[in-house]
Amino acid sequence: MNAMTPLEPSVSDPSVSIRSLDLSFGAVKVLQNLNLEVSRGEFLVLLGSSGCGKSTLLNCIAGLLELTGGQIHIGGQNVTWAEPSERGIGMVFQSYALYPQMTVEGNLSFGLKNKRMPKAEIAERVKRAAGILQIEPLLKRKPAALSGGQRQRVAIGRALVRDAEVYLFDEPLSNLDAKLRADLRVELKQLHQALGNTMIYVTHDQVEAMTLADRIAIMRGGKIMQLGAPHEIYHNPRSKYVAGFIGSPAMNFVEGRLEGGTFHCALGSLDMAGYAFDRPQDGPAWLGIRPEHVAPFDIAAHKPIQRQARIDLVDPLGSETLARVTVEGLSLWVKIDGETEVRAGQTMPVGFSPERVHLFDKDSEARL
Amino acid sequence: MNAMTPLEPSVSDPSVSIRSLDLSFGAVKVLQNLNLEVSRGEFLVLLGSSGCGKSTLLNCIAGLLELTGGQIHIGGQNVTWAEPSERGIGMVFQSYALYPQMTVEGNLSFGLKNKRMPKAEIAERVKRAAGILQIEPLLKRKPAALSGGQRQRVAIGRALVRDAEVYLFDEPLSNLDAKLRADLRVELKQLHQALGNTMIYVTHDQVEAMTLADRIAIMRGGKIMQLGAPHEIYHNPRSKYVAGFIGSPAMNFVEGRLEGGTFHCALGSLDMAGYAFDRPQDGPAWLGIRPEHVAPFDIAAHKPIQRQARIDLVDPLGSETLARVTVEGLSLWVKIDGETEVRAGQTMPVGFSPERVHLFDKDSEARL
Amino acid sequence: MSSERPSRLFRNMSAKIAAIPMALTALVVFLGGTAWTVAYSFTKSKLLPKWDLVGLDQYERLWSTKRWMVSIENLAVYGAGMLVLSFVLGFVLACLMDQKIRFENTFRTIMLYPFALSFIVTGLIWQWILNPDFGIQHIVRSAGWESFTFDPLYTADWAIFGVMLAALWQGSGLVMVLMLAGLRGIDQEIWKAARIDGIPAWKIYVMIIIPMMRPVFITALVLVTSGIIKVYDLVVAQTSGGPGLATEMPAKYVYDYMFRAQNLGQAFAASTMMLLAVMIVVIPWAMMEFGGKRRG
Amino acid sequence: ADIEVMHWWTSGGEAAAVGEFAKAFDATGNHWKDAAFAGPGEQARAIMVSRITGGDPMGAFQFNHGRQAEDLIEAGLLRDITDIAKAEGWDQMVNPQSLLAGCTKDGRIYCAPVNIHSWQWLWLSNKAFADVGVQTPTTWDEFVAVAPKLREAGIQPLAVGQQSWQQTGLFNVLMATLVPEEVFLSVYQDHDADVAAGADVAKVFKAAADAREMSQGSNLQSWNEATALVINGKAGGQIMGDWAQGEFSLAGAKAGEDYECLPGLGVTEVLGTGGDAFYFPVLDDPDLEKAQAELAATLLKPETQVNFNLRKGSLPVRGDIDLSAANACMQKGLKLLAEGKVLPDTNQLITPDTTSQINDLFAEFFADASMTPEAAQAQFADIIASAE
Amino acid sequence: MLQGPTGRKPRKALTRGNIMLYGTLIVVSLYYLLPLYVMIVTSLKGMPEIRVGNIFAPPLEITFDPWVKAWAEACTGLNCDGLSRGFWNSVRITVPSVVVSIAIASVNGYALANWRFKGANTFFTILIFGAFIPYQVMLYPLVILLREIGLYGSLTGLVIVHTIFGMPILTLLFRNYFSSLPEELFKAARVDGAGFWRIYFQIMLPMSLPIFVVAMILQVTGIWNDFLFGTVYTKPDSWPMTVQLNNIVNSTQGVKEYNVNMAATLLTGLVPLVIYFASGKLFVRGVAAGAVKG
Ligand SMILES: Nc1ncnc2c1ncn2[C@@H]1O[C@H](COP(=O)(O)OP(=O)(O)OP(=O)(O)O)[C@@H](O)[C@H]1O
Ligand SMILES: Nc1ncnc2c1ncn2[C@@H]1O[C@H](COP(=O)(O)OP(=O)(O)OP(=O)(O)O)[C@@H](O)[C@H]1O
Ligand SMILES: [Mg+2]
Ligand SMILES: [Mg+2]
Repeated sequence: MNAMTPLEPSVSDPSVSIRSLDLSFGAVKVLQNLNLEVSRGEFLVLLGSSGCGKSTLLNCIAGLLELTGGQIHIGGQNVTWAEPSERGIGMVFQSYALYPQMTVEGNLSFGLKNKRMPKAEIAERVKRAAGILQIEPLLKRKPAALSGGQRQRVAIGRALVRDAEVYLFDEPLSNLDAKLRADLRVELKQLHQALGNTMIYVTHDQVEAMTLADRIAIMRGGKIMQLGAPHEIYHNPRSKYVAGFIGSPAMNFVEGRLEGGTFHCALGSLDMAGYAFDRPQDGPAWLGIRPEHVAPFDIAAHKPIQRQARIDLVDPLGSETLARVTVEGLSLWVKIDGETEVRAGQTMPVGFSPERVHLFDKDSEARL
Repeated sequence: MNAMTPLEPSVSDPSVSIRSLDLSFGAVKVLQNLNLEVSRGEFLVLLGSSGCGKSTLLNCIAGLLELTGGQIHIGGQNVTWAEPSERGIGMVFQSYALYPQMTVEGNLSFGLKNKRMPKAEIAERVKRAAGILQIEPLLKRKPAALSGGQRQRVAIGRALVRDAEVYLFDEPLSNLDAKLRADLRVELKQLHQALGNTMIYVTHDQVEAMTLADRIAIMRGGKIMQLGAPHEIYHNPRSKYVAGFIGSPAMNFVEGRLEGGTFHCALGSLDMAGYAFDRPQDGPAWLGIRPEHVAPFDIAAHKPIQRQARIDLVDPLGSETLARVTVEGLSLWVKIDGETEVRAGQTMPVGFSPERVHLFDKDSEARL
Repeated sequence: MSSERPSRLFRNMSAKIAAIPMALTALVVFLGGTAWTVAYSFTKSKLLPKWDLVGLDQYERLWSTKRWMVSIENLAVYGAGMLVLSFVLGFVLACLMDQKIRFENTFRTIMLYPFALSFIVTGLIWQWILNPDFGIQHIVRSAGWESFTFDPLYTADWAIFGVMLAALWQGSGLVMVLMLAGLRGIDQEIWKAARIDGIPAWKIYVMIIIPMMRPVFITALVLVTSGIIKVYDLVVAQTSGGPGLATEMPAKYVYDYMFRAQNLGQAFAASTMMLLAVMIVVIPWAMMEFGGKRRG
Repeated sequence: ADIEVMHWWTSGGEAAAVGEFAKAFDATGNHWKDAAFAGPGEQARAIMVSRITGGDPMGAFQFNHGRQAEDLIEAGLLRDITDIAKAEGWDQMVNPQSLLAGCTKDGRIYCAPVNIHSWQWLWLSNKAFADVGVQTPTTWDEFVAVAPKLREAGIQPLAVGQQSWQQTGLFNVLMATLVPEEVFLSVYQDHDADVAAGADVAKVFKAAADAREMSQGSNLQSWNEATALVINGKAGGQIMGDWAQGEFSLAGAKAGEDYECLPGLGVTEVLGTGGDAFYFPVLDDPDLEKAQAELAATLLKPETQVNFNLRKGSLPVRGDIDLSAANACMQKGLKLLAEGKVLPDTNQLITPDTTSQINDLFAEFFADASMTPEAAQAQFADIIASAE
Repeated sequence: MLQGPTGRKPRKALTRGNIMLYGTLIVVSLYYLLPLYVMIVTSLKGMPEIRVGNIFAPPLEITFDPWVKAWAEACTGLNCDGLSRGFWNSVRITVPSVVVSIAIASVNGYALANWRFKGANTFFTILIFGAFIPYQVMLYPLVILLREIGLYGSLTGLVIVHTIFGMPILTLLFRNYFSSLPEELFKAARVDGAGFWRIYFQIMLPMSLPIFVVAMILQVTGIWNDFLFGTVYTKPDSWPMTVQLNNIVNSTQGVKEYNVNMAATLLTGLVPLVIYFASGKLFVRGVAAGAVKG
């Protein structure tokens, strides 16, 4: 086998470690030379655009797909060829995969019965999980008589009742309402803290990612683009792709040239003093600034860089308002707090400081 | 039959109107005496907790479930007993329900072929929908070879290609990443504006609800709790349930008594001067305040009501930070902007103004 | 780290153990039996298999026997007719049965019951019913339609269709039940989606349901075709291959030579030809159908 | 000892006949363990052969005596009962002796013949002929002559089931009765293709064409449906073996009153001596061997023969017994036997393989009116030429 | 306010669709029932009436003698106790043969559909090929095989034979059915720690009731009606009921009693009929409803 060094520095005491993983469906290469180490007790969130291979990765870890190449270790054991049941994992499937002929209760207890757990304990655990997931009244129903969100909760419950060393969650909260989702987020976090097991969690919800994750892995086209703590991903994206992917609404990008610490673009020549350069390199570049870092109205006055903006479009979200504005012919999104009244057509000053921007090389899209 | 007047005032030119709808699955009553009018070209979002009957309502409108009682009119026609295909609807199913043996292209074009649309036009439409949904490279695949989000997009595509008078969308974007979701949100909005057809849209994403909806209907246990424009729902919830349901993180509630314009609670006696009473009524009551309306640090200084708070927990979301704080023994969530550094254990002043609070009766939970 | 790939032999052990009966049957019985049959087709075995080689004599005789040639033609006509008719009838009935009808169980049992009856007697009944002197023709004529003629079993050109009528009567119930089982496995959500698309019911069946039921159709196809190729009892009971050679079938040729004519060598030569034909069609098809990807 | 005996006599009358064997055998202190399986030919034979090759043979089994068992004998699977036959004096009393010849291979005897069935009978319905106002014919030629009359009256002249063994049987009856015996023998015994292609046989084929003509419109399969037509007077006659007798008596018809039976078609009064015989597989248990011997002996004892054949409606294999209880038709047969007017059965002369080729030929000939007798005869000669 | 149709659509019995639907079913049922009618009518007539009569005419004089005779009096050789003789033998043969053949084939089908392993397809292809081999051709090779393993003549041997001949079609039946079930369920069960057998029994089997019914229909009918194997591979003591049926119906030279034949055939068919009717409840709809989304 090819003795590669993993891309990421080895974490201490890895619970799951994935080495040079390759996976293809026929001619479609889905995962390519993927390396990942997850340490014991870590909560890792996988983020990535639809179809980038997140579910496939979870399936590989669970042993449900045969690898094309590479190795998987769980708890120090090489489990590349082990049975799913020998890997000590619990999994929530994106498609739920509920046992249709069993009641909700049967679905929850099936895995436990397989382990010959005493009846009383099974009942206990099922009750607890059902309580957390608010599905007690549904225990005697079959999946066909459940709503989408209820099915999803049963799918989560099936994983929750187990003592797994590693939990794999594939978008477990996507069909739940915000309130329930917030509740479950808290429950999951607590559970994770109480049990101390490793979690690998796929989600599209950035709030979920930010609040739950110890580390976030951003995937793209079967590769991991960046792996780091949430604030690092958010504040220090290593590439334009990651910068654009994380944050909602997405980061505003302005094309220009970096020359000796000054960024020349449609907004004029901006002095980048204060920007923490990684490796300053002159040439064509992108400047990125998040909507929440574009200060509107009076706050703009405190910022080093200021311009006049015309508001084109207003999206009031309640707690905040999004506005699309035009500045010097460029279209930018600005986040304004929900209490300020804004109307399309209005003009306002906007400003930002170089500390808050992100610069990326035009070609490699790597952070400068 | 019982000649009821609808709960909501009739809208002019209703596209969909639902009258005293009842639906039960055996003994389980899912929808109860539900009335709803949606006007032509309106974008109505259905919001509600998991299992409250949203999908069931869509299924009733589509004619896929037999009503237990009531009537449904679409485009002025009583379609209570009409076939789904006669109702001029397009629908995206929560469970996708793709045709498994057809390629993506087949799935999209099947309905059109059936209407004997010219081949060229079918190709045109499929291409357009595939473009919007970013599934062009997948057109030749079968659903089994798609990721969860890709399947969901195909399901949307199948509705999009049709010219329906009414579109029914059941959580169409739940499995998509934030970026794609934002793109599709814009596309859907534009499409809706271009075509001018009626949309009934179920979602759990409040941003989606707020940005897309002309009106939002909040459902609970098979009934509509409140129906109104997004800002109205957000700023003027008619009941504690609605207030708690909308907004993320959820509104903070404080128990107390309202007496002559003063609210007595653990925080002390708060003067409600400035609060726009609906129908002031003394007695036990709830005071609600949204996390984003609890001003932290220096902004607190401008608010009529101010207290000292200890920070228990910090959830940095990137663009903003959520903090759980204890004020006078009460636990509250506060939203702080993402740039301010906060740590658990720290103390800070918090403040809010009576204009921003919501008062609800203790028993009826109705707005005061 | 131990990165040794464990021996593939022990992966999925239970599955492999569970498949042992199948492997043994396939190898020992079907492959072994076929090889044995082929080997003895080159002998002049009579009542007992005897290793008395005669080269290709049996084949020469086989291909110069009129009955064999006619049997093949008959099989082609019968096979094509049965395949089409039993699939159409079986599927249409299954669709009707799937309409949440009342008395489903009764209707199903009625359609299936012929399958339970021994052909020795039902062949006779069909003989009677199709008999022009006291069967349907007789009834219709005595009801006043004097020129009505319906005597398939006694007209060489039509006899095969008379056999088909009985075969369909006996076998279509099973095809129906098989298809019904397939229909019951289809997710109701698909129906909903199709109804929204405004597709007429027949088209839903043709365009969506039938493709989804492909596995069941394949099962039915093998079931029906193997039944066609092996057709014997029915012909014996109903027409004894007559009138003339009009309903002779290859399988009947094999059995007749095996047990009645006591010419095993000839019977084996005939069955070797049948197996060869089957092999040429079935093996490449099965390899393609089952050898490729996991799911269709 | 218990001897398992396998045979295909299953219907009511046949079973009663078997009972006589069993009774006689049980009286010797052994036990007849009955294993009946209907339908000679394909299945019964398959079972017997399987049992024998499976290494678990029965004690005795029934076959048509003739060439069907040749292979088993050659393979050494059947017991040589020559000494029993000698001891019992079969060579003296079996009549006709050709029956024993059918059991003999290379000078050794392997089976015990138990009855004689003959094919050469023409059954005629008195009612049918009365209806058209003619005398019931007494010969085949008369029958052929009145056939058109019958047809005019809407009566089927000759009823023939459309199964090849019935059609071939009919042809062989014509062959045995319409031309001299030597022709029959040189065709079937000597496999002389020239004779088969010759003028005498051509006459037989002509007659077969007449029969075909007379049977047109006989839309039947099984032989007893045809018999039923004769019984009801809906058909003039039928050529069928002596077993048809059973149908007549069951329907309460009386020979001479309701129907006539013409052995040898009234032309050449001769009977074929087909019939059944018992074979004994080689066993390695001396007790059983002894019982087998006793069984073989018992089967041909005079009173066993009488009782059995009376019930079976067939003729006994020995000439030295009294069968006065038999009915009119049977008496006719007995008389012929006694006179030695017998022919060997085709089963004794040609292999089943040849038989089945001839069956195929006649199936075609009878179904296809456009097939000329000449063409059929040419094919027939080919088959005879290749017969072993 | 509420004018026009409201609430549940009334189920009209006589819609055009229903008339078509039930009309077709009834017409088709006539086709299936006509021969049955003839059989029943014939079985209730006396022989003289059958010889003269019209096959469709109801009996002038109903007699149950043929039924009694078929069940209890008809002779096969020395034994004149009708079908009743072989009944228990048939049960003894059918029950284990059906159970074993379905059990083995369904497990095979499951192993093939879900636990793919190398070489499986080759075996399976040979097996499918085996479906086309005429039984009779295999008769002697199997006799030799059973003799060599010492099972010739025993009930076990017969069960093996039925299992072997049922295997191609049944395995195909199950394999194809299992592979049309959502694969995720299988995956989920593996994650839940269920092994080969548990997945089979607890997940696959409950979802496959309709196909088990089909398999049961096939096997019960086939084995109950079989007499070739039942006689070739066992001793007369354990011959099945169909041997009696065959003997009653199939005597070549003896007298044919059509009424008894019909009664015997109908009687023999009763057991499968009961199975057909009783299995109706297992034809459940939507076996995998709610299992997966996609
Ligand atoms: N076939 C059924 N039998 C009994 N109850 C059912 C059936 N189908 C749905 N229900 C119940 O009806 C209620 C409404 O279901 P529905 O699918 O409409 O919920 P929903 O609002 O779409 O929820 P979600 O957001 O989770 O999709 C649920 O509580 C569900 O359990
Ligand atoms: N059986 C298959 N054959 C071919 N391609 C497949 C197959 N299954 C998945 N794919 C492709 O592999 C890629 C990764 O799929 P995967 O399900 O891992 O995506 P994902 O990251 O989970 O996406 P989502 O967020 O939409 O669920 C997708 O582009 C998908 O189209
Ligand atoms: Mg996925
Ligand atoms: Mg729903």
